[in-house]
Amino acid sequence: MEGIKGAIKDALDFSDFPKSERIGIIIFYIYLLIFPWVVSSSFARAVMIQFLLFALYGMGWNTIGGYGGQVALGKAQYVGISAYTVAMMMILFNIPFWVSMPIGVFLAVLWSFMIGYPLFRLKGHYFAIATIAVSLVLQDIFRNWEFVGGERGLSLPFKGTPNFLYMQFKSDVYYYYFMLIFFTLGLFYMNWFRKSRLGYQLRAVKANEDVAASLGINVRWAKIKAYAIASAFVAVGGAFYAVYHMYIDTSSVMHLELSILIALMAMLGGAASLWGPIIGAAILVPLDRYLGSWIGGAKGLLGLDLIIYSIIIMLVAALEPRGIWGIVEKVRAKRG
Amino acid sequence: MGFFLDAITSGILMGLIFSLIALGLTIIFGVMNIVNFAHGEFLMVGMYIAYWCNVLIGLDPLFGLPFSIAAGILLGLASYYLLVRYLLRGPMIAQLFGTFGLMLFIRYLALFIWGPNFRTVSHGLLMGKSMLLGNVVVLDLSKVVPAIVSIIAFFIVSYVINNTKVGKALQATALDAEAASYMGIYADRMNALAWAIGGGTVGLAGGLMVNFWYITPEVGLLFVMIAFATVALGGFGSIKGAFYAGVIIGVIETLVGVKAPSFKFTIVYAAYFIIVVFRPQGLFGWKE
Amino acid sequence: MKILQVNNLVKRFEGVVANNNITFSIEENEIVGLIGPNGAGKTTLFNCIAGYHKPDKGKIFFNGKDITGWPPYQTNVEGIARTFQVIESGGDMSVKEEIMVGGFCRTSNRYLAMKEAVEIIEFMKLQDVQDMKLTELPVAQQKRVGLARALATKPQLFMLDEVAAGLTPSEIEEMKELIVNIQKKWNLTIFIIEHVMQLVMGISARVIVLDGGVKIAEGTPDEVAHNEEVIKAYLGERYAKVRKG
Amino acid sequence: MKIFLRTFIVALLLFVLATGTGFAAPKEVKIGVIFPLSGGLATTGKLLRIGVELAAEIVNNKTENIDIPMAKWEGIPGLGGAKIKLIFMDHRSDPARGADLAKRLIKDEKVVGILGCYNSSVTKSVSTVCERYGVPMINSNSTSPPLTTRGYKWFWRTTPHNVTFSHDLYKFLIGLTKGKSKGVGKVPMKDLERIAIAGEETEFGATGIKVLEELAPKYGFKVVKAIKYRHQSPDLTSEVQAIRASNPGVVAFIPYVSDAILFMRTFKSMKFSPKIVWGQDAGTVQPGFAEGLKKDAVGVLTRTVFVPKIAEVKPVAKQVNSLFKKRSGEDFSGTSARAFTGLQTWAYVLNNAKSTDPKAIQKAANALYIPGKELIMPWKGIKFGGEQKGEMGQNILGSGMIAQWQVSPGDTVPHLEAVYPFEYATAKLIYPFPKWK
Repeated sequence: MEGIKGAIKDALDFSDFPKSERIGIIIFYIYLLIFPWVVSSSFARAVMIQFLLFALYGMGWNTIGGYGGQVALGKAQYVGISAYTVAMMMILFNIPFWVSMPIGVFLAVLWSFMIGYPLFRLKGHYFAIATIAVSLVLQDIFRNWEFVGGERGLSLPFKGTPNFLYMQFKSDVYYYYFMLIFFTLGLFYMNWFRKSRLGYQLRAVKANEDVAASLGINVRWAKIKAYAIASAFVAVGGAFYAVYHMYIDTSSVMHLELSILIALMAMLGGAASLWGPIIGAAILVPLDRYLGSWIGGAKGLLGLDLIIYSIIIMLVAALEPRGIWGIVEKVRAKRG
Repeated sequence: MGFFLDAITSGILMGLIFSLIALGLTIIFGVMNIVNFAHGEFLMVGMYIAYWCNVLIGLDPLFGLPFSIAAGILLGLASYYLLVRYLLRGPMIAQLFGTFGLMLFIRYLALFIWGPNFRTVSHGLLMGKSMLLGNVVVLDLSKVVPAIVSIIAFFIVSYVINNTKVGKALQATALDAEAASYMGIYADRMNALAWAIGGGTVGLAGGLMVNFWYITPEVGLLFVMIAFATVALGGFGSIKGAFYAGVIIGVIETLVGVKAPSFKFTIVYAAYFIIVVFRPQGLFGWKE
Repeated sequence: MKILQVNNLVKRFEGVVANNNITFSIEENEIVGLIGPNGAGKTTLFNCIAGYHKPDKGKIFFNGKDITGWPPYQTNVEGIARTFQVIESGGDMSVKEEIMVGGFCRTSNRYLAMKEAVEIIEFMKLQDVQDMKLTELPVAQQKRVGLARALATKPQLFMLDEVAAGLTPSEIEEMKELIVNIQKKWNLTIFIIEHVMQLVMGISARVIVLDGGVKIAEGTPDEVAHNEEVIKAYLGERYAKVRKG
Repeated sequence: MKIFLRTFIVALLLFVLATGTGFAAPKEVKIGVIFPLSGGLATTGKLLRIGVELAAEIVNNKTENIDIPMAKWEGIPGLGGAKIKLIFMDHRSDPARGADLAKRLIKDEKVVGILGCYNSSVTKSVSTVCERYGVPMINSNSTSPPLTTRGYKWFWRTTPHNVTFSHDLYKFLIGLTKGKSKGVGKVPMKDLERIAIAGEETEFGATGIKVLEELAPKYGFKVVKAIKYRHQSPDLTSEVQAIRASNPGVVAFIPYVSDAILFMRTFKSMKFSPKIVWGQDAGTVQPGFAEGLKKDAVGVLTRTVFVPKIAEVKPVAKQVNSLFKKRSGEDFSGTSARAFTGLQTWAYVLNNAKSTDPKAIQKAANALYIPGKELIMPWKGIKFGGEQKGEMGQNILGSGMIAQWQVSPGDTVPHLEAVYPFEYATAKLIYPFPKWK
């Protein structure tokens, strides 16, 4: 019991951050809390829900990709597993969301252990490409598996709104606060995680695996655990996606592009830092949605928004590989 | 029986194209230990160049090949000097995302300039002609000639790499860039050379594919995955490996395609995973 | 009680026999040196004991338990810590955090790990650099951090791999004193690879000499110093004859 | 300064009075339109957009020599002459983006209703949003059968779906065996009885295969081979080999443009020519198919809903087609004609509803009847009901057509000639499918 109390104390304690950052996150958090009352436009709300979702994805990925330094580019498969679990359980057995979500997350974590074991024999580029290969295999299997609707995808049945058991509401505010709760839980968990034993061990593994092994760290097992945590985070997002959009297919929940985006949030924002994925999501999601609808949709400007998107990725990758948070720290180091 | 033979021959022919695509990727990886996500987009640009030569100047795709190669080389050099050189400073994740950004950039630039619709070269020397081999196997000329050109390209490239001074310098950089630089080999210039050869070969592959396939800005992604599987099977950095692995994957793809068409590429991805986990250095690779 | 017993250890790398039929043992709380010319197989022996290489033949016993072929993290948990010849750790962790990682080998409680780390930092006089990154430190201090974080795993057998390499004479004296203090404070068994004779001969109760993967001598420092085989290995055939003549 | 201010106010008052119904000035009625305007289907999106804009233009301003009542409406009479205002959104073939855009149209833009989405998967997620918010949605182009059997009360579909089209194919083949087709004698059943189907590995392809397989035995046909292939596959040789091995009389395939072209190329390179080659719209009906294959496309049959040649039989179609050609540079295709008809349906529904209240629109839609002569489509009319089990909101008077790519001497690019329903046939059927030279 003492361990849990210590963990919660750690999670809530942001004291090791400089004052300016703590104030910043508090202001940002208040803004998130009051956002639905301040802004009524549903498109802005949809963008904010998307931001919270991708921030959650990014925070999850940060465990294995940021702190652990393993470039996992296949996380979409875990989004898919939990989304399909929730959808199938609701369609076939009418099971409420609050029962099917934990099961979905559990199945995703189980699959991540099964895949993690062979995957973590690999390192570097081999590992990155292997994660892509595995996620594509799983996507092909789901795409041709009639039981889960194959390519036709799955439409979740209507239960009449508002309905808390099946998470079906007319107004977006409920979905917004659902995501905000999980965003908060994720943030506190990550604040504990980076100060936890596994957090330190992962950073040692990232630095040098042989040295890490000599300090009593089972390198492979540490990576598998982090990979499982990341899978749990994205699985929560997958379950939410299923009830929020009421329609899922392999190309919306398991696509390679989604895996890349999940990794991109943390990488652009600043991998291996608590704020990185949040900053990444705060920049990339609105950019994608607003830019997409203004420029992408306008006549004749096909895909201009994606060109701008790709230029940003290249600039950050080349100039400041530690992401935007890396730039902030560099500036602070110069000034400090 | 003929049916089976048919599948294998078309598998081999297609496989040789996969090998040519993988050749560029394995050279770049071999020398610089960087995986070029944008390799599929280099292929696409090669295809478009051959297409525009055909439409604007009326050049048959076969005569458009030099332009595709030149475009590939230029693209390779530009990518190296403008982007990849700066990526080398960062960690592996930055390199992966840097080339991923390059992939998106080239693809959506092509979409912006040439539009999304499907284009095909409507007429050409090889179009639709085929010859019967022992009245059992139908050999589609528009695939036979590209396969032969691919084999020739392999001989040329492996000759250059193994027997010329520049080639040996390239190999030295591949083994240990730092040591090579002590012996007066400019690692930077060798990297650029690797990207030039990489771009050139995949541009050639693009020019060849125009004979039997349609062109759209989004053609790249599928091929880069096949190229990854080919390079891994052959062994990262091994030219011989890329050649044989491409043929093997081509045959696997067509054979499986006959029985379970929708799992054609699933097998290729699964093969990559199994090979890399159980035999990381692939068939001939020495990069552990 | 023999803390470490190595029997006819053999390790080959594609034809090169790095360790050839090596047998020796180390008593508890003893300081034993391991010397030999470059390429004699010293580090390979270390790596076999610590678990980085699987021996082709032979057995390794630690506190009587057969640990042959155990992976590095298991040998560490069992009680064997080691330092590395080349400190390369591009991590983003501060010195205190690096040491805490060692502490986490024994506890999952962050505060306990931090308390122990602070203790070791004071002992190793690293207070003023504890918040700097490893890569920002001079070589001597990097070595001390390597020692500190290995110590934090509370080992019984402490294997040091050329801790004195690249140090100035005064730093070597400091290191020599530090090793002896560490050995006393945590009553460890020290097994040290070293080229700097001033250090290894000074503190070792016994010295084992390897050459070409074979154990050519074992004994107290001055026995070994006069052993003809050893001189031949180090200074070459001619010199050994002249000395005897 | 004051003088200036006073004159300004007077001018403002005059302006308001001058327009008479100042405050009751003809207001707008907003309709949200969600299509794939960029990405892979951008060319299709462009044609859909022009079709819808043309229909709105005809309703909004008096257009001469178009004998459709709505051409003279100048806005929606039932809503006091309100003009139709279209708000286009690009879903880029992504269901999630479609759903978000639908919410934006409903909540922010306050549209009266939605028209869209072409891709069946996006139509599903968008119609779910409309159902949840109780906003009427009309679908003009998605042909996946389950869209109208989900019991959605706020969803109507004007286009016939794959079940109807599959019936057409089999009725056409039976017609062939009875010698009903222009220019072809009685064809023995054994030539046509063996059918091979190849469908794209997507929603569109999978449902297409399933429906064809279920209906085959009812008409006495046997499906000898049914395969799903990967969309945008670099090489279809193994698929064609599998089809050829089952030596079918009829080959039916359900592709988008790129794979349709690749299929025909592979047929040619393998010298494989079955008696009948039939494509389920989408890929085989687009002009890109004929431009890509030139003479190799001759003889391919394609399911469609509109053929420019209909103009010879339906004057209304000719009139509207000339306007469409002026705007887009192309004749109407099945895709753009149905988009036009979708917006036309919206105009009629709003006019009958006499209010923008969703309930009124729902009632008007369920009771809607548009006679065939007021449509550019060769349908008996538009009336919503159900044919399949538990179906609602489906236009039961719609019917498909079958057209064949033929090339008139002197042309290089083939054009479409109607061959089914037999009474609408505009040319002799080329049968069997020409052998490869």
